[in-house]
Amino acid sequence: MLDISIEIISIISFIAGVFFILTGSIGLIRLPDVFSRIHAAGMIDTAGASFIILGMILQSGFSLITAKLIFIGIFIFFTSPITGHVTANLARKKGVDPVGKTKGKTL
Amino acid sequence: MIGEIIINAFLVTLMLTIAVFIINTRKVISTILLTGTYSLVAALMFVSLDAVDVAFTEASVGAGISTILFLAALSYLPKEEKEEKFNIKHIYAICTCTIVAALLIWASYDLPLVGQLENPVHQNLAQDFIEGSRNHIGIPNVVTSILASYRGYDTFGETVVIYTAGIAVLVLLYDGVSKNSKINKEKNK
Amino acid sequence: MDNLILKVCTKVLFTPIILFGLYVQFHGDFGPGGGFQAGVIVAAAFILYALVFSVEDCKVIMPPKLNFFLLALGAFLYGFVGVIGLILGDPYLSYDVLGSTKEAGQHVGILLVEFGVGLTVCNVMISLFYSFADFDFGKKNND
Amino acid sequence: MFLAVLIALAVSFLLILVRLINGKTTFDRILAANSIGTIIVLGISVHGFYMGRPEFIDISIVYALINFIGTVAVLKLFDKGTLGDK
Repeated sequence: MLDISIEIISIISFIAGVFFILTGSIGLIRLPDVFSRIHAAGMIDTAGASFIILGMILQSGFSLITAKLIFIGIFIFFTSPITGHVTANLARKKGVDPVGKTKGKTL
Repeated sequence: MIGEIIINAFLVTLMLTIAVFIINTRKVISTILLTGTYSLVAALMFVSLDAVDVAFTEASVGAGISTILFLAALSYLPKEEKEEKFNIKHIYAICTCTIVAALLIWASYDLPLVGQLENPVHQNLAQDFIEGSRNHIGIPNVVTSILASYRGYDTFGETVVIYTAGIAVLVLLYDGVSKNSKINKEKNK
Repeated sequence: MDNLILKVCTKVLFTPIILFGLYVQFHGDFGPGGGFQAGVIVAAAFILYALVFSVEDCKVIMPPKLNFFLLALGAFLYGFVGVIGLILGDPYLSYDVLGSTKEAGQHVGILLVEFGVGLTVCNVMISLFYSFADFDFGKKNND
Repeated sequence: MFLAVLIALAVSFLLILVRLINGKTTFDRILAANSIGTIIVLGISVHGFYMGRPEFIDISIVYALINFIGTVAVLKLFDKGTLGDK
């Protein structure tokens, strides 16, 4: 019973992770400027990666691999938003303007 | 089995695509980013061929350190490649490449097929190494035992080559402690 | 780069990266890894420090003189392990006599040799980065 | 199940590769390269589970480190024009 429920939870988290990753990558193509694309990339790096890693943790049982997976999860969860922040900072500093509601008009 | 073939075919196609785009881009920075991605896909290829140590080296050296060193070298280079018109030099280059590629493909017919059990590679030494690594050396990772023990002379040679290369670069580029550095200023006080 | 968040993150990550490098170094007998990869990972930690703070700050925690000394020490260690075997009456670079049994000797020998490789690779990478980052010949020509 | 996740990762890899190749500004390219790094970190670990050899996770950790350092290096190159102090 416990095995089946763990399996189901891991499948659900895989599905959630894949959903977030696909949404993020579509957003990375569709969204208009750097700043909104950072939002899409952040979706891939935090929600998608965390859910898929959660699914793998549930699959692997309890071993050294679980610890390594948690390490990867924490690492990605902290470093990717920081790179996003620095990218946004630098893009603003270098004069990339955010696109407003009407296309072509900058804020 | 089919899953493996799909993965390998996908990776090879991806490597080809990235290589074509590397040739086409004129901006040096995108070339470097794409080269990093290329080495990553090569690392994935090694993962799917079960060569863990090679994949490890490719991911750390090919995608990591060499990208950073390329970037460090880029700051001394022009940012964009010059567009060149098609001229006689290109024809020479195309001829040379075609002839060399044809020779290599011709020579590859003499090689045994990849992954066959009756290849000479698997007949003579490999069995000894795998059994010796378990019984004589007592290490599960055969790559490490071959690298450090059976082929210790080769690895010593490699280490000395890395050492020599490092010394050579230092002799060429390193100009001592630069004049406005903190260490030197403290010394002068 | 003057970014406080990045600086704090680098300070937090510096030690775990070196710890992971040491794990790869000494776990190479049982899993993937070895001296070469570990050297690159440890060098990456120092390069990250040099990128986020400055090369001069990195030269305080890894002075060039220590760097050159360790660079030579790694290759020396490899050769010296072989010479110990030679003195104890075995061929060069055969580690059987280093421990009480043959297997223990091989273990000690492989561990020391990999450590030598790691030391050399790590310090070659750091010194390459120092010389590339500090080299200002091209800059003078451009100005 | 793992194969399905791998295929989804491959699809999103291709989508992000489009952004990497024809990104308008260089910051788009940097973002795309960073995301591709994350996708590949996940891909290597899922592939390890798919093949039944989870030792591959060490490679993912290394790549997660290297990806961060590479992105910081590219950003510094854009900020200062050089990786050193001068």
